[in-house]
Amino acid sequence: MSVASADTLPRSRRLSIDWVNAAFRIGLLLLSLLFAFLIGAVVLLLLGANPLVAYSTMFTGVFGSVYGVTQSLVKATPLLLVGLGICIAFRASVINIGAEGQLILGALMATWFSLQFRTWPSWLLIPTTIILGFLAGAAWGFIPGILKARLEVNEILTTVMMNAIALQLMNLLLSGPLIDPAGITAGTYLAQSERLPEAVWLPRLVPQTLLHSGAIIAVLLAIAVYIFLWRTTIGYRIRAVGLNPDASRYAGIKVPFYQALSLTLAGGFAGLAGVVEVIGVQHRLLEGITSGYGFSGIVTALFGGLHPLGVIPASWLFGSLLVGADKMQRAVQVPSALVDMLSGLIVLFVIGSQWIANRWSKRRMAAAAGAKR
Amino acid sequence: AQPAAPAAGGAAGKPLRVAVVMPSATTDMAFSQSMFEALKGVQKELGGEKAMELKYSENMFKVPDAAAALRDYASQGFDIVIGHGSQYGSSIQEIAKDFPKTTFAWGTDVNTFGLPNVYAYTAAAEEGGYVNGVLAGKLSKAKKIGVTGPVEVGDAKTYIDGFVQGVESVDKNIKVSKTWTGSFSDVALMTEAAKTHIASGADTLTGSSQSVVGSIGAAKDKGNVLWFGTQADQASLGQNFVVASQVYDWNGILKEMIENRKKGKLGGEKFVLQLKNGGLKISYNPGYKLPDDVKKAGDAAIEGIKSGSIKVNP
Amino acid sequence: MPSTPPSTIQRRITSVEMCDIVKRFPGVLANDRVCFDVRAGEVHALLGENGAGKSTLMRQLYGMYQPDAGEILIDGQRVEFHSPADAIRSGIGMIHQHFMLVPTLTVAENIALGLPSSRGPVLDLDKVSARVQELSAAYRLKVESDAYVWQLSVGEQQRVEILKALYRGASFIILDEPTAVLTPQEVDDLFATLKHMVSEGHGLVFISHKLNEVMAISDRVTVLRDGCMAGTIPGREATRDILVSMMVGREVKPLAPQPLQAGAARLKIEGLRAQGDRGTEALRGVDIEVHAGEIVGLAGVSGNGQRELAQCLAGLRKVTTGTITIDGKDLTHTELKAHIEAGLAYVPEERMRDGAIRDFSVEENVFLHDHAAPAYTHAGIFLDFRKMAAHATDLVKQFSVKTPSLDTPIKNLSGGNIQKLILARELSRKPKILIAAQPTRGVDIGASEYIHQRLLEQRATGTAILLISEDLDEIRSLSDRIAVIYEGHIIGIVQRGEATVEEIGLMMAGVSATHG
Amino acid sequence: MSEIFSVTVLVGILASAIRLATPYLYAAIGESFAQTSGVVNLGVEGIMLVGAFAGFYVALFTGNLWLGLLAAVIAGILMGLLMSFISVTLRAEQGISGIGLFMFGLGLSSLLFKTTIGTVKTIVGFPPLKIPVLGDIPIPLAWWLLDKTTLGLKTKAVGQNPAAADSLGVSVLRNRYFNVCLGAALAGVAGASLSLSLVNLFQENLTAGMGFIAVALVYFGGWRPLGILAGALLFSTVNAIQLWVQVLGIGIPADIAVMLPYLLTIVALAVTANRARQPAALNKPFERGEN
Ligand SMILES: Nc1ncnc2c1ncn2[C@@H]1O[C@H](COP(=O)(O)OP(=O)(O)OP(=O)(O)O)[C@@H](O)[C@H]1O
Ligand SMILES: Nc1ncnc2c1ncn2[C@@H]1O[C@H](COP(=O)(O)OP(=O)(O)OP(=O)(O)O)[C@@H](O)[C@H]1O
Ligand SMILES: [Mg+2]
Ligand SMILES: [Mg+2]
Repeated sequence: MSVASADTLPRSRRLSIDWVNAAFRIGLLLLSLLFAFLIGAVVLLLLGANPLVAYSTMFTGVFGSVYGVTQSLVKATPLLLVGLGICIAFRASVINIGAEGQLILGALMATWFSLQFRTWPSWLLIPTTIILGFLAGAAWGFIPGILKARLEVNEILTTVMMNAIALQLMNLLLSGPLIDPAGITAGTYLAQSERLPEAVWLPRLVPQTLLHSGAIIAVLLAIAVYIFLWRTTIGYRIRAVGLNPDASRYAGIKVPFYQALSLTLAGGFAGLAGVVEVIGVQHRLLEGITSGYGFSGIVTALFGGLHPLGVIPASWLFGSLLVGADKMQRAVQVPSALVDMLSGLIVLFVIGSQWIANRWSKRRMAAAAGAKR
Repeated sequence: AQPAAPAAGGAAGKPLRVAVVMPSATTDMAFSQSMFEALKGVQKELGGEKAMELKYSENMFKVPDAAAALRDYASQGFDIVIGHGSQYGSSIQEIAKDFPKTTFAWGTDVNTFGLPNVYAYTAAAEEGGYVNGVLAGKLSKAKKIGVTGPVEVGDAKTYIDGFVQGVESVDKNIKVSKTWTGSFSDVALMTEAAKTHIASGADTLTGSSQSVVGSIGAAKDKGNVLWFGTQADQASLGQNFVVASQVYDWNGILKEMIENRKKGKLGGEKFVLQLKNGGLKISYNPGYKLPDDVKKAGDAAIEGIKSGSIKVNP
Repeated sequence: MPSTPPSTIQRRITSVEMCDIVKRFPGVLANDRVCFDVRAGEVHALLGENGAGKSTLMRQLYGMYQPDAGEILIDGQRVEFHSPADAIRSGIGMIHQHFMLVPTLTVAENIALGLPSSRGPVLDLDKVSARVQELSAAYRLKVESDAYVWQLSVGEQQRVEILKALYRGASFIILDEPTAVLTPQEVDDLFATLKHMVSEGHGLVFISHKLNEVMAISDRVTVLRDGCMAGTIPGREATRDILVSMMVGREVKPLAPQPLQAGAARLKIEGLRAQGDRGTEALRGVDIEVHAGEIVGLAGVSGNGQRELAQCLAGLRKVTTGTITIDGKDLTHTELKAHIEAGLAYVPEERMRDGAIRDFSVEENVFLHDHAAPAYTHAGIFLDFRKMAAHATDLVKQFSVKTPSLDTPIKNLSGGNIQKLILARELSRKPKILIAAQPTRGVDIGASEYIHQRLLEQRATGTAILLISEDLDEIRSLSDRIAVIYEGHIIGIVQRGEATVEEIGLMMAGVSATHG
Repeated sequence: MSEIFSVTVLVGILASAIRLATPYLYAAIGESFAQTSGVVNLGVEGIMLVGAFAGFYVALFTGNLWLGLLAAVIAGILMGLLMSFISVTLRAEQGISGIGLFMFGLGLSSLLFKTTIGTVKTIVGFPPLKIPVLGDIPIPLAWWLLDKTTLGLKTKAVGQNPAAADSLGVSVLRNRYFNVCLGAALAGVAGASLSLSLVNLFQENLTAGMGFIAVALVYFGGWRPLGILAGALLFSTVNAIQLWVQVLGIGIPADIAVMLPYLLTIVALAVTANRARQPAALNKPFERGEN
């Protein structure tokens, strides 16, 4: 270890990319994907489908058309939003399994509010709906947060339970107060709300696709979360609390407060995911609105290295994977369960490969240390 | 997207190409399975794969994925694209505008959005519910009937509402109690709900959704409890205690759509499965010996509904 | 010495040799062709500054790391240890710098951990306890085998560590800074035990930063410097100056504190009472005054309320009765924040747990308290990295903290440098009152001297310093007055130079002093 | 309202509660082993599904329930090996590995079900109370294993301070493999308790979220077998009560009744203030020299 010379302490916040390392990591990532796909190929063969056709349609399905690309962005948007919240929570060392429920709350609020104030103009209705949806999700995150802060109730337990409660709340509202009146008139009693007023619909970015401006909002928020976590005092405290609650306490940081805050913010972002699903994609509240994004968002956040900017490509990759897999299912007509299985394998192999990459780069650094002397 | 290569030409030229997108699995013993089997039946009738190409996407409970699938099938040049889920309405409405030459069908709902290439279909589940209710009212000795359902919406609600009306038409003193489990897939809780009804003295059960297989199992365990099914024929799950099932038969409307399309009518109509038009059928389980007078009451209810002399409110 | 106990050695080793050991870590060459050997019946001391590579070398002998090059010979036979299990099987034991105990388990359970049981898969803790009692009698290592480890003082935990190795029949025992946390009395006890072990034929490796201890017990001394060998000398030839120059490569002057110019009382503690973690009363009426420009040393055997007192002062523990006033302001029941604002700075005892965030960079650790101060933020919201970097660079320079960069995670620094940085941080906040708990524990001699120097300089600026330490030498050389704490109250206060080590030692054992 | 206090109802509630608790109990006890050794396995749901399918498939085709149960255990262990390989050997983040395992298990069990059985079929299963429930089951066994055996001691040490365990020659890796696999085997049994005893059939996504509740119950129980038992019984008793409330037509909206078990579990934990500390090394992969 060398003593840094007095006035030029090196600072590596300047971006310096280790290309060999990056190449190795990307190579390993591709290798683990390949491995998962190989297993998938075997299963496809067993099911009597042609893996080459399957995988080539998977690829062209995502990258071969405007629709495929936009569709993967549509899926990436809620994943990114949920993932951002997960980043904040995990940084404070709080585990939020409750994104599903928080997402539902955001969606419920967006639906109720925009129907209630359907006469408002877009410029007023859209921002208010988004903010209120965020707050509703945040409230759902606040409950486990405050229980943890005040009563030390474990957040995994509460967030899992709150998911179930949110689901029942949605059932309750969709079978009564929020049910589509047209469904009652027609005697179908479908579990969906009335169509939302067009004033609240997020503008579409590409005609004839579902891609909506929520995607842009999500990316901007990712940058905002990055700034929040690494450039602001509150972000600093959240990270400090997550890394060492004892030292944070000794430094006068109110640990429970920041844990609760991070859960609340995480809930808010999941709530936003619910909002954009409702006002960007569905234009109404439906059962199944969460599409499991609350769980896949956790995976996305971790793929993105729990870094807000990392979650941007991670969510896009994950979205593409889901779109491509569906496309493949349609092309070769295998049971959709294969898609779940394959995604699970990909998650397992990719996450498993990270340690190998870490160990490799450590070895490389150690070897470099030896060479220096 | 690249259009899939058309299937090898059949005798009658190009085959009819039909695609369906379903919210649950093709093996759910309920909603999705009923449509899938009907489609396969039609395919067989028309002359197999040479005459009709059939593609499906199942477990599409995520609506954006379903929308992607619907659009994909349409852009591949499928003739008829079916969105078999009421949650797909908005997607159909948007996509149908972009593919005016494709026939879209969706349900269960009654709204064609005023588009000339959209069919809507639904099932008057309350009608079969009423008939099942009449039969159950006659058969329940304990005068206690249990109903298990997922969430009080859609045809789970309308079926059960009809069922209650049917029971009441027989005897107002029969107690029908309902439990909702809050989940379409929680079989264990559904089983327990049925067991709770049985423990409270109910000797006759019915219910809706794919998780009622659990309730049927509970009835089977108990031995002397009767079951009434809906959506699909559930006799295979209980040879001697499943009395009757209301069966959704999509065959008729599917064929009508195909015929219409041949004649150049791409949509703009709504279909309702009813007892009257044969879309709903009451399938008596041959393995269960139904007393004649009860069967007569059931048939009378069917006739009454068909003729309009009995009104069932959804 | 007690009547000769049954030997615990299961497999006798006559010599252990490590030849040309090389060990690399990312960015560090921790051991560079180091040779080291120990024979049965000797104490071989290993010396070196923080980060010299002592622990790393010994961990390789214990199978925790594998050398990148070089070999290990036991009785002339080449061995390869893939895990501690292999080393244990060969008769090697190690007492780690950071105790390797499971706090939620009892002493007996900790000792039995990983050993086969006489009853197959079922535990036989009674047998273990019985054997532990035998051993603790034989080696005068008093512990209660049913106590949970979290209930033990550090001294007791240390004894459990030694018992663990003895119980396993270790023939060679590595002691990595065993005395860092012990009181003088406990050190004496430990040395008696060690001498007894040596007489039984154990070989011992002894690592310490305290040169007088090294000189007192070692047969041979090996010094490491920056991962390399600086040499091996016989114990009787070792003098303070020789060792220091081998370690540091320069002279280290003893301290000469300026006479006291104490001002008004800044910190006043009256009748302070507080509960400990285990629900018992830890403080039972503490009275101390610290004046501006004065260092008051708080001596005492660990576990007599020092930690609780420090926490009360820092506002981290609830006070039951009594008062704490800082500059006349009552801060008895206020929170930590008010204490910080009142000008109190705190160097906590557990520096890695309470004083720093391992994964934060050096720079980020500098701003644990002050990241929101107007001077380092834009509008109190956004961190101002330029100003932060300037300040951090300043501190690193001023306190000569050895670090590759400001962005290096602090966990990659040596203990002494971490401690310097924490002290730098606390002092840079221009405190009116500084509470320094064990500021040089585990810190090498060069850094210790540096830290002491800084504390004296701070005193000269008029800061009131409460120095909590179990190192009597440190207390005696720095303090203007020495307060001795025993069972939660101050048993006596003496002026500098008024009491001998023995007298203070007696007070620490609970015997009231006659001095006033 | 008074109906709910009748003997029939109380007996009914008790029987229901015990039945409903069974899968949670097995899964949560299993998870508590994994967690005690320091591994959070969020994939319990996936393991339960694979176990439920394997058990059902074998029982259906051999007609032997015990073979089915054995198959469920083996399937569980295989899933456990996969989880351990990823999260213990490869030291992957445990939360994400668990969710990956869940997706994999969900997909695998559905795929196998579709391609082998294809439609809902039923079997005659174990009578619900015969499957070892309260007497000869996991609670006393788990307690004995954790508190009375060398294995339990190692497990607790590995979960609290793996470096200490490692320094005494205990193989942290092996211990975690063992506990994750033991937990997974029990999750397999939990799945089989559904398909071979409680509902006697297999369907896609049969477990419907039970695995996640089971994980939550481990936190409720503070990693102690008796605490977990209390949690599982509380949850399932409230569930049984809410079913009775609906059956008896006591005017609470069904959706609210269904919420009750979840709500009361949270409230119970908040009120009883069970402050058990989680194993200190929970969710922290172990690497020698890193900790
Ligand atoms: N696991 C590790 N990974 C990376 N670097 C390490 C690791 N362990 C030790 N080091 C580095 O190796 C060098 C030697 O460390 P070691 O702990 O052996 O020093 P030491 O002589 O025991 O110091 P001290 O007196 O502070 O205990 C240091 O620079 C340290 O930062
Ligand atoms: N008390 C026990 N009860 C049941 N099985 C046990 C018990 N102790 C050990 N085993 C068996 O031993 C195997 C290894 O587990 P264990 O954690 O004891 O490792 P080990 O072989 O003793 O290694 P080490 O001592 O290095 O930890 C397990 O698979 C288990 O089947
Ligand atoms: Mg060391
Ligand atoms: Mg062993």
